[in-house]
Amino acid sequence: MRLYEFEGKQLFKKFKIPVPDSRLASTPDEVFAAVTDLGGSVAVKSQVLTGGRGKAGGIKLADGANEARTVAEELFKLKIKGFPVERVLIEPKLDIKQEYYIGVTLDRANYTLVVIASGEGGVDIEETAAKHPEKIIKKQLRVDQDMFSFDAIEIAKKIGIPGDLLKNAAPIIVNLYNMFRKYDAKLVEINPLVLTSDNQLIAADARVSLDDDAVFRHSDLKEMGIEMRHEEGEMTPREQQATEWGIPYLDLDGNIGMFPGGAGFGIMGNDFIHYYGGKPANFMDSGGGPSPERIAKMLVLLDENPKVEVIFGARFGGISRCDDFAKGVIMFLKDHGLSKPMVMRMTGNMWQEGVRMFTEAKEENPELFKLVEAHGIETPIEEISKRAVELAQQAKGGK
Amino acid sequence: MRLYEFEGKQLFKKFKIPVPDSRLASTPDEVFAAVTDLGGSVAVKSQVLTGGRGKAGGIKLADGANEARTVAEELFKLKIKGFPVERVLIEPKLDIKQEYYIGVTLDRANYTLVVIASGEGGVDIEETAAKHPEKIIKKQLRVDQDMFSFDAIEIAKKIGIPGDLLKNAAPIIVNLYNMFRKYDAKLVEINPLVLTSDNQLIAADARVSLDDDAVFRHSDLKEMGIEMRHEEGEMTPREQQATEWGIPYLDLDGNIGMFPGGAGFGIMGNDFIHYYGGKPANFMDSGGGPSPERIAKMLVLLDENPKVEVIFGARFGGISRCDDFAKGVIMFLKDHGLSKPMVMRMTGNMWQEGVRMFTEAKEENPELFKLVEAHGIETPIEEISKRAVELAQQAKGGK
Amino acid sequence: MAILVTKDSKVMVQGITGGAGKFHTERMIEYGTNIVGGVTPGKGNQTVCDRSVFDTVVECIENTGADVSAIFLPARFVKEAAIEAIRAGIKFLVIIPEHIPIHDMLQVRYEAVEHGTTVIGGNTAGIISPGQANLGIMPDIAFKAGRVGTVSRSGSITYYIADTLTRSGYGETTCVGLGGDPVLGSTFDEILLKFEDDPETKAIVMTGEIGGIYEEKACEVIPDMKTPVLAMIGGIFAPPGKRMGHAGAIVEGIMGTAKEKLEMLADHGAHACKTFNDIPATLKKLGV
Amino acid sequence: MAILVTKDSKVMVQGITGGAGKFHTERMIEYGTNIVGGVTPGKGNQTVCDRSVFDTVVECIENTGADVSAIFLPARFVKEAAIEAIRAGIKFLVIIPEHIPIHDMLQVRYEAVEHGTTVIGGNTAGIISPGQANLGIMPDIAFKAGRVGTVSRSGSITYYIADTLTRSGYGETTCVGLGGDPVLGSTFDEILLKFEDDPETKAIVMTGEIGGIYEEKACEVIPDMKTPVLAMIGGIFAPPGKRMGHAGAIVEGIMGTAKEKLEMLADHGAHACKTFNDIPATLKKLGV
Repeated sequence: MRLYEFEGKQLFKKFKIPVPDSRLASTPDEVFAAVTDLGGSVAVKSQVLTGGRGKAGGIKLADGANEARTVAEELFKLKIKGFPVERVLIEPKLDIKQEYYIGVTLDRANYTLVVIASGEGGVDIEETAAKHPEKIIKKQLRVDQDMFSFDAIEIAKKIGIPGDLLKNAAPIIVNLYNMFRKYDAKLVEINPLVLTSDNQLIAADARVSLDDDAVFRHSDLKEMGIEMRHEEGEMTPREQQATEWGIPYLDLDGNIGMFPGGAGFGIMGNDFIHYYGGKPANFMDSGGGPSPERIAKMLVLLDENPKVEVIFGARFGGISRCDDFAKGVIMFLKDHGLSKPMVMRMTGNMWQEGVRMFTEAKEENPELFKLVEAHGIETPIEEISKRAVELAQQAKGGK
Repeated sequence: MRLYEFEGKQLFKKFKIPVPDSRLASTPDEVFAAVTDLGGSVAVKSQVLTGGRGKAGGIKLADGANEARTVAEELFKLKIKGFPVERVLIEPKLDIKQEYYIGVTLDRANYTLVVIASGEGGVDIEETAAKHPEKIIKKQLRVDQDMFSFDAIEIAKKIGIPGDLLKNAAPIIVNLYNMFRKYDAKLVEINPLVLTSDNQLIAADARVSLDDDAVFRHSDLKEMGIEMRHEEGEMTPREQQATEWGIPYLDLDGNIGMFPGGAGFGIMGNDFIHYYGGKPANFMDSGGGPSPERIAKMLVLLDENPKVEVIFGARFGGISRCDDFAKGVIMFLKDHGLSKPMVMRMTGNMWQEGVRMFTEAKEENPELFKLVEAHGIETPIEEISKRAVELAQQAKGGK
Repeated sequence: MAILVTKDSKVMVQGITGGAGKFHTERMIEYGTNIVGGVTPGKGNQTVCDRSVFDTVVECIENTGADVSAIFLPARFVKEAAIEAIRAGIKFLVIIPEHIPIHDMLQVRYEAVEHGTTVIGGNTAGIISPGQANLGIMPDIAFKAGRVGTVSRSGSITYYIADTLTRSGYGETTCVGLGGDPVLGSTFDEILLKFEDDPETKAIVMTGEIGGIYEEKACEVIPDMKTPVLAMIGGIFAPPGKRMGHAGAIVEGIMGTAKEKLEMLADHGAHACKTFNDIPATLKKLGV
Repeated sequence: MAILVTKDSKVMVQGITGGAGKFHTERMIEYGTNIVGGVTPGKGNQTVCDRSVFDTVVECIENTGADVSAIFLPARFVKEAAIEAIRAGIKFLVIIPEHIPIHDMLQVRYEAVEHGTTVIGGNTAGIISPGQANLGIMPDIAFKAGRVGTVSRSGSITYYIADTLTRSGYGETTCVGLGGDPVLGSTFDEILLKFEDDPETKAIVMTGEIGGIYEEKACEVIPDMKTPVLAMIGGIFAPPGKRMGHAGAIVEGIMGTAKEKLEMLADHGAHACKTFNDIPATLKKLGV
């Protein structure tokens, strides 16, 4: 769960990391009022859940309230990597002497947290890391390990923070680390940490990403007005619908509707279709043990997608039982009806039961199943994949 | 720093340890109002900073508001181990099925925390520990170690908490442990943890003692209305005066005023006086590096104590410099004057300087020093101790 | 032989009284897995599938001799349950649930390393040593005792691989589901080395996927292994995954791209496969 | 010889730029202590008493080779400073300030044990190896190189004991101030064993007091020691100290009573002394 800059800064404040005095605004008039209040030169910063905001023109400087209103009008029309600008953060323009980078993230391969710092903060930190790795300081710590002031002073010194400011820099680093641990973060970044011309250290930006799976234990976030959210950018209407239904779903630009079981084959099935010359229309993940209702909804997403010309179904019943799967498919066929060919395979947990249910339902109403080619364990998935590609090519040819 | 029961229960609440619904009252009328509010049978519990309150008659049961007012009138007249009852806590009478004991304290010799539990809660837990050590469960944990629910379940099971309540008992134990760590406690006790007849576990009493030296990092205590305090019981006026001046001081029943340097010799000097047949009138600790002002105040406490017939002074200058010591003594002699004999020894850090200052001051005004026998490094402290006892005997004889 | 779990393993189920716990305990027992008991705090003295339930892992071990555990509990209770099992002396632990907080899994990993416990999961379908024991939620239909080991991040891929191995006559020694969560109890290299030590495992199929960070660690051990490793990586045609900001890019570097993973594995001596059908073909070529 | 600190020890001062730090650094240097540098974060490149100040302990060690440190800092900063020194490789650490939070000292102790560092204090007057090094706030006047080691919880008692030993011609190898805080970096038994290993220490005087909990630990080692131990305990005539509730009584039991301590020590082979004068008398009897 990614936080907006202004939310990240709320947390910074809580952890005594200095941030500029700022105002949030969602209309040009609010911007005008905020700048009237703050006075002087300001930065007007788009609040969007993506990086590269600066390069995309999402940050504007302005002298006084009138100019700020004018630039805000432009910003509110902007979309940055698909994210519309709905709010801006207004801050006094900082008089920058030096920019540093401080971040904490996970090193999953080594099972540690890692504090990263550099004397060259700002937008090009990744480039610095690639070209001048010696300018990047890293410190690994276990998640159950405290960071101490002396650790932080060592880091601050290495990135060139002046001696008389080491004692101010240390708590910023320690507190950023503490904030990472306290809020189950995946990433916290101050980029840049600005040294102003009057020798103040101040966090000019805040990038914070929390572990969705741990948000349940941070109910105080909600009290701070920070709501649980998904990190998607702009979604298609179908992705929006899937999200509402709780189904991980992504539109792609092919014509084969992917109806897989499990995320693993969801990803690999995509490769298979490519290998046999086809193109998937989507990614989808059924999740563990999907209910018949969910199965039916997954099919609705595909059947109602005009780009989908063939549906490719694969179910290997593990925690997801094939009888539930079959029940869902039958529910869909009965309630909704299938408008395009579907080739599918069912095996694993309770697959015979699933096949039996299909057979019975088909006997009862053969019409419902006229577009369905259902296979069991006897047909390899490669054959099913090939068949889907074949059907897709026929569908294209038929047009 | 010891907390009152009602303060301890405030912390319990914060840590989700169930406590009875209660009211605090400081007059019989407030008690009447509280019981009118709570209704039914209540316990009226004296709030004093000492144990053994129950045995001393500090807890009374009452049916209804009128009876509660009557018992409260009695309680407010009570002194328990010297502590006047200024407030009472009123709680609904619990219907007790079983009483347990849960405590967390320090095991300083092993540098651990230790959780202590027993299936036999109530006032006689120490007796249980002495007579039936097998009924006491102990679990050692390092202060940097989390306690887990499974640790707590093991403890709860061993003290006989019924199976269906293990899941309720576990968080009480874990949270008590967390509270101990969070607030730098020296001791937290739930005694008893009551199992009521309707199968609720509830902390019927709270004993909490925090580390004075760590209170600085718990500013939220003050926000909760829990003020820093000293743990003394009823103090003599002189002890009260000393406390106000920040001087650790205790009245004893002898006639030799002890004016030592450092706590170590403060204690051992007391033994010396006893060995030579004398009796000290007090304990005193100068603290590290006392200022001349503090030295003077220490002497005021002794000189104005009519029981003191001789003052026994010993200063071994370490962090405390003998010149500061001499300065303080001279300040006292000049500003206040000495009304009884004083024998003293001065050695260690800057002792020559101290002796020089004495000599000069005496030359300037011999009258001031007429009751002072000042020795330097050449006279052993045993001789000084003997001389003090001798002077004390003379003083007695002279009466 | 097999790795990590055999017919002699004494398996307990943490969360045995829950819906999923009960359902899969029954399935596991049906398969022949030696389930000896279960743990649900506060439900000691109950019985599930004829097995005793205990309040703590320690009690379960004392009474049943359990040395392996499978956790079927909501994600938020996994950390405590895992650490309880590890500290009590369980030597192999399977964490079935998904969405376990990352910071929790880090701590589970520390405890596991400290106590010498092997952990797989979270978000794993489990592990199966065909004909001996089935721990987790895998369907038994695809599996047959044989001579190839598999390790995969995904349950469904495990089933497909096993199905392929079974149908082509190789069969499996053990199939390990590493798990799909972002931080896992074990890494590929660790499991590969366990197979390397198993004389009956003649080849290993490892399947990773885009976004994972443990595939690369396999490259540290494959060059020195005697047992051939076949590798498949899912997501060759998937758009690149999201990065965790600059810091993530700096720490994890180019990790995570499926194509690069597969190339890197091939460079380190693994035999790259594209579809399941490539597996028996490669095994045949290798003379397994 | 001496224990813990000698003329070859390279001593740094943490908090060297503070008032007490500066004052005592000067005194220690005057005594001949080999002070090689100091640490105050943010004040690197300053100089105090001709010694360089560094921002971190690591830097100080790298530049001066320091292996011993004395901390002169407010109590609330001690935990970090101590752990910094311990992790940086300091082998002997003296914590002068008093009133260090108990939970902090527990953590310092864990780190010290883990890294093999000996810590004395908090609330110690320090340590002196007469004629070689004086670390802390002790006056040098009472001390003279000789053949008896002392260890005490109290600074003032240390001075009196040393004064007695010096005047009676025995002199001291090293005088260790264990510290007066409730939780200490070292226990009596640990220091006794260091003296036991020092061939020049012919006898040891340990002085404890009422309310302490480390005196009893001495009984664990005295019976096996070759070096005679003389023991004094302060507070024989003091009213009993306060107990930490029931829990404290259960954990610490009868610990803490001066009379019982002295009896217990005598029972374990220590030679009990009442006043300072008893010390030379006892030493004479023992033929030291």
